[in-house]
Amino acid sequence: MAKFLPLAQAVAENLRDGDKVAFEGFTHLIPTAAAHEAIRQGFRNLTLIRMTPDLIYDQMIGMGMAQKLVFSYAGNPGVGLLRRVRDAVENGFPNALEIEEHGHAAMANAYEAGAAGLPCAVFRGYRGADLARVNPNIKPITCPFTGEQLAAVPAVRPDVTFIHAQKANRRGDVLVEGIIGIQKEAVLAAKRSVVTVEEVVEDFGGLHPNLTILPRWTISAISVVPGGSHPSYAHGYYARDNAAYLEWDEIAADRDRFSAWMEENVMRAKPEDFAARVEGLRAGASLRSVA
Amino acid sequence: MAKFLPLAQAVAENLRDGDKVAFEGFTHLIPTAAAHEAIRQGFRNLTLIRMTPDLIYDQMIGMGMAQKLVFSYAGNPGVGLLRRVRDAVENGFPNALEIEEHGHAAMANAYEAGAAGLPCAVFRGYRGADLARVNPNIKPITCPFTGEQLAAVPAVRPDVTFIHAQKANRRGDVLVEGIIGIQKEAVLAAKRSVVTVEEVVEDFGGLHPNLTILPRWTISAISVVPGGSHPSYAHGYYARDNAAYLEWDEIAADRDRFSAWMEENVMRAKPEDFAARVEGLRAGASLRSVA
Amino acid sequence: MTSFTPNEMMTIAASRALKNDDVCFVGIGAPSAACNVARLTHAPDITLIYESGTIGTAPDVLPLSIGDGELCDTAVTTVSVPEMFRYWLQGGRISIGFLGAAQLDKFGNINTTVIGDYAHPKTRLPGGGGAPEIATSSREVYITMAQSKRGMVEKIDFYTSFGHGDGGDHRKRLGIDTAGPTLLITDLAIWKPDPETKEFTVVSLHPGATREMVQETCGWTVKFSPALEETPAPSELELATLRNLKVRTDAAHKRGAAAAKRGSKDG
Amino acid sequence: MTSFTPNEMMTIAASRALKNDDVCFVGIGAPSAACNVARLTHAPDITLIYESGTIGTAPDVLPLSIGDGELCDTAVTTVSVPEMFRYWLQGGRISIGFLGAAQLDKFGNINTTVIGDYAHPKTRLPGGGGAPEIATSSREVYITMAQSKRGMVEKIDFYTSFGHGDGGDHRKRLGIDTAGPTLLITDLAIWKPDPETKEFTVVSLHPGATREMVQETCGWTVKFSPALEETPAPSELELATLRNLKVRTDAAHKRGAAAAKRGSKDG
Repeated sequence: MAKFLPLAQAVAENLRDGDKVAFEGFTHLIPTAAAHEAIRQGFRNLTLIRMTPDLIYDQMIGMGMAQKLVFSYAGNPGVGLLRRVRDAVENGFPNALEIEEHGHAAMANAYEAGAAGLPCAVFRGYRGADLARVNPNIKPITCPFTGEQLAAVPAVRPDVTFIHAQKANRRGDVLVEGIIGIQKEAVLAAKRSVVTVEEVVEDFGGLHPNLTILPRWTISAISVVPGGSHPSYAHGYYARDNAAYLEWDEIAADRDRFSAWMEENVMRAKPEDFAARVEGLRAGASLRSVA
Repeated sequence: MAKFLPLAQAVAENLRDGDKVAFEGFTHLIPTAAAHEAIRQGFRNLTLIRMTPDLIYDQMIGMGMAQKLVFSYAGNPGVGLLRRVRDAVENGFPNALEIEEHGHAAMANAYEAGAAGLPCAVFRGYRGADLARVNPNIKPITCPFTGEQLAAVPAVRPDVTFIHAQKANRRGDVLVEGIIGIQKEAVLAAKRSVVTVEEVVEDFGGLHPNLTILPRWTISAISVVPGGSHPSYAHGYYARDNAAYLEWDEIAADRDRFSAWMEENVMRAKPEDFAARVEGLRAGASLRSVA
Repeated sequence: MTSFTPNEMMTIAASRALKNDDVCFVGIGAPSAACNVARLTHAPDITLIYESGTIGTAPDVLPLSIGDGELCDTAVTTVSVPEMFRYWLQGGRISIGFLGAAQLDKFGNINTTVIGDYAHPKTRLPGGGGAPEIATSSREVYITMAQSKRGMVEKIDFYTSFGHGDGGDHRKRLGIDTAGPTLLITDLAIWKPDPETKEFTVVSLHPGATREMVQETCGWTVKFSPALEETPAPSELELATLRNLKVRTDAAHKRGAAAAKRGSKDG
Repeated sequence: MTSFTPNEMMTIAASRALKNDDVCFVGIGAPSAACNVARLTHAPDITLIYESGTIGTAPDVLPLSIGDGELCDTAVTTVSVPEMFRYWLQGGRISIGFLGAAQLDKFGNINTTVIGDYAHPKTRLPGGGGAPEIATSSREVYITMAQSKRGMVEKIDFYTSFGHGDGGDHRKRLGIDTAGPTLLITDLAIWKPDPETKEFTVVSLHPGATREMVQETCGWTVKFSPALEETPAPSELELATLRNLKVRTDAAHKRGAAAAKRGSKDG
């Protein structure tokens, strides 16, 4: 049952050293504030799960928090590579990183299977692809009716999932809209879940009945962190800070510059700092009206 | 690509004797007008697929159109049994009816697999249930990671699916809202699809981005039939005619009364008659505002 | 004390078994009435889910079907049917699956498929719908039905929904890790499974009901708990809540009918 | 005639391959520009799908990522990522999967995973994302990339996305029933697979490009069609459309940056 907590407490109560953890958000609604809080609290030996690791996992891996990465696209979307992830995979810096690599179809199906309480996902994939050769968690499975060989991957079942969403109501139900990505599945697949939101509203009474809503009893904790998705965006609240993604490419390219940036912008910062970071991006928020 | 056609033409162009056909709608938005048009055109040897056969399949089976019924709940919801279906199964009247019976979970997964282009659906089901004993289309399948035995059923792939929806826009995209049931999957799983709608609007420009919309290129034909779901209902347009469901129990109990009712209300009726049937139910339309 | 019918007692006794934090997959009919009485009395925050996809619904009148508009109007959210069965039921999020039964045996196995042989049935019933998986994926199953020798039988004709099978650890042997039927509420009594054999045992008689009445309307030899209790009679609040709900429901269903008739004539 | 760059020619040549009734799964970068030029010129009704779940999108500026807000703002509908991969891609509804490549071989096999050994890579690239299944579930695959000896190689280091494998009927032998790569558009030429061997063959040289230039920037021995054509130069409309799109895109991305900087200072 959702408890409203300050972010530091929500993270401390729900994340543990050694956890399998997913910080999800498919380009949109990336839970940056929650990731930064986890960095400040200095967790270790995490298995980081995410379709598109993106800046926040580049940061967590660069800070030495991860022992394993489960992913399907380790890029800075539209910009290029993730340089801290590369340094870990290519040079073992700051520590060796085990990887379990999939395609998006497999990861999406694996989250879906996790949400659906199944041990594995079955789909048509990896045909002719080398990932099936290097990842032992990709196995063939045969349709008992047609004999067609399909692919199976284990369900993703995180210990805890973090997401960012637009709104909670006072009861603790959470609304996600726009590019909804994989967040619903990531929360339902996890044992625990923490949601940062832009704001809390009285109720969802006037909203459309088919919106993506996570009932309060599927959520462990909610923290209000306006701007908590920056430099990603929140549909209806503020635009994506594309320049920050371009800039990250330079910051992460250099170990020292990375460390200095993290010290200044994460270690010495607070969840409350996110609001100011998106102030200038609010005018560019998506045009299409949402509920 | 969706063509706007009169219902008689849409049915004639898309349904054929011997087809596997689904008329879907989970209590809400049942495509009654399309079913009645199919009855008037006198198709034969159909395999009727539907989770909840309901009144329209009671009518089609009573009229001798079906050679097989694939289903998961053959009841008059909240009222009782389907008496024409019973007469066919128990007495072979008006003709013998082959049945393939599933549970809802299996049928929902089978439609989902059809929409997903898979040959079969895999889920945790039928444990200890006798249906697995009498239906050869239920087979075990083993998770290659945990060894757990799961159930597999073939994907449902209708030749043609009929649904009723609230709105189309002028381009032919279709909006379904409220209890959305299995309609999206039923359309995407089928080779062809016909949608009856309450109305055509200029565009969906102001609507929420995450609504259930079937793009025009997933649909074969659209027919405008206001009230076309009666005695089922259309969220935001008119309420369910519960009394008609209660009354059906008496009509269908007697072969002669059934025939007389069908002659008067279907064979001698037109799609345009549906509008009047819901006139008095419009005041009771669902309260919650939809787009 | 206000007088009440056995059916009212059944619904109210069933409603009392539900807790405020339950997530309940609601079958239509008696379960639906019980769940909504619970919501309108001691369990205002209970989450009621119907298989049409409506989650956290709070209808003002009882739905006739599992997909009435009222359910969607008042729901926290409404999802597709595949999602309902995959994420919410199979996903293990339901604490109580609440089922009715056409035929029931003493181990909580349910038949709603056929009377007689499956291939050549004497009576073809509607079938399982969501029940086979509600019975195995919900953490616990409650069953409610009015007693009769035709309904409560020594051997059911078809296992639509698996209860405790032949009793004992039969569920476990099939790899089913949920508790199965833990409560049966009839119009005469409250029953719970014996911890070992899993046979339903009467633990409480409703006011006015006797052991003989229970046995006479049951097709198997009934076991009674040594610590047999009497079910507390419905309170004024419970009874008023149930009766008001039924009055609102009847009025709503008739209003629809009348309106439709008017519509037809006008048309 | 207005002058144009090889990259502009590449994008415009790629855009011409798309038809008004195509349903196109769009990779980011060069494919995204080509698809949107097609939409803004000869194919106004083309359906563009990005893997973030946006279906039938019509962005006014090019997205930096596959999930920019602009894509959702202008889409016919936006679905979840599992639905995107299950119903829309795996469901067989995509006519053209449009991919870029880091490494490509002459049979249209693509590597975007690693340079060097998988376990100990020289360069760790982002990986496959949606591409492995785009390559096998789309009815056809178009590839676009700028030529270079590093990019177009005799043997790729890792089969991220399967093209024609070793050529011939290799796809069929693996049970893949889609056509695979049917078109390659570079900054110098248009290539199509040989009907038998499936080796990419140059069928058209862009204006100003020569056979030598094509061979010098390609790691395998290039085959040229006996009926080699010259790609028509970009029309004024095509060029203006592409350039305006780029201008709008650059302005939008910079505006966001400037606004964010202002915000930080104010904050």
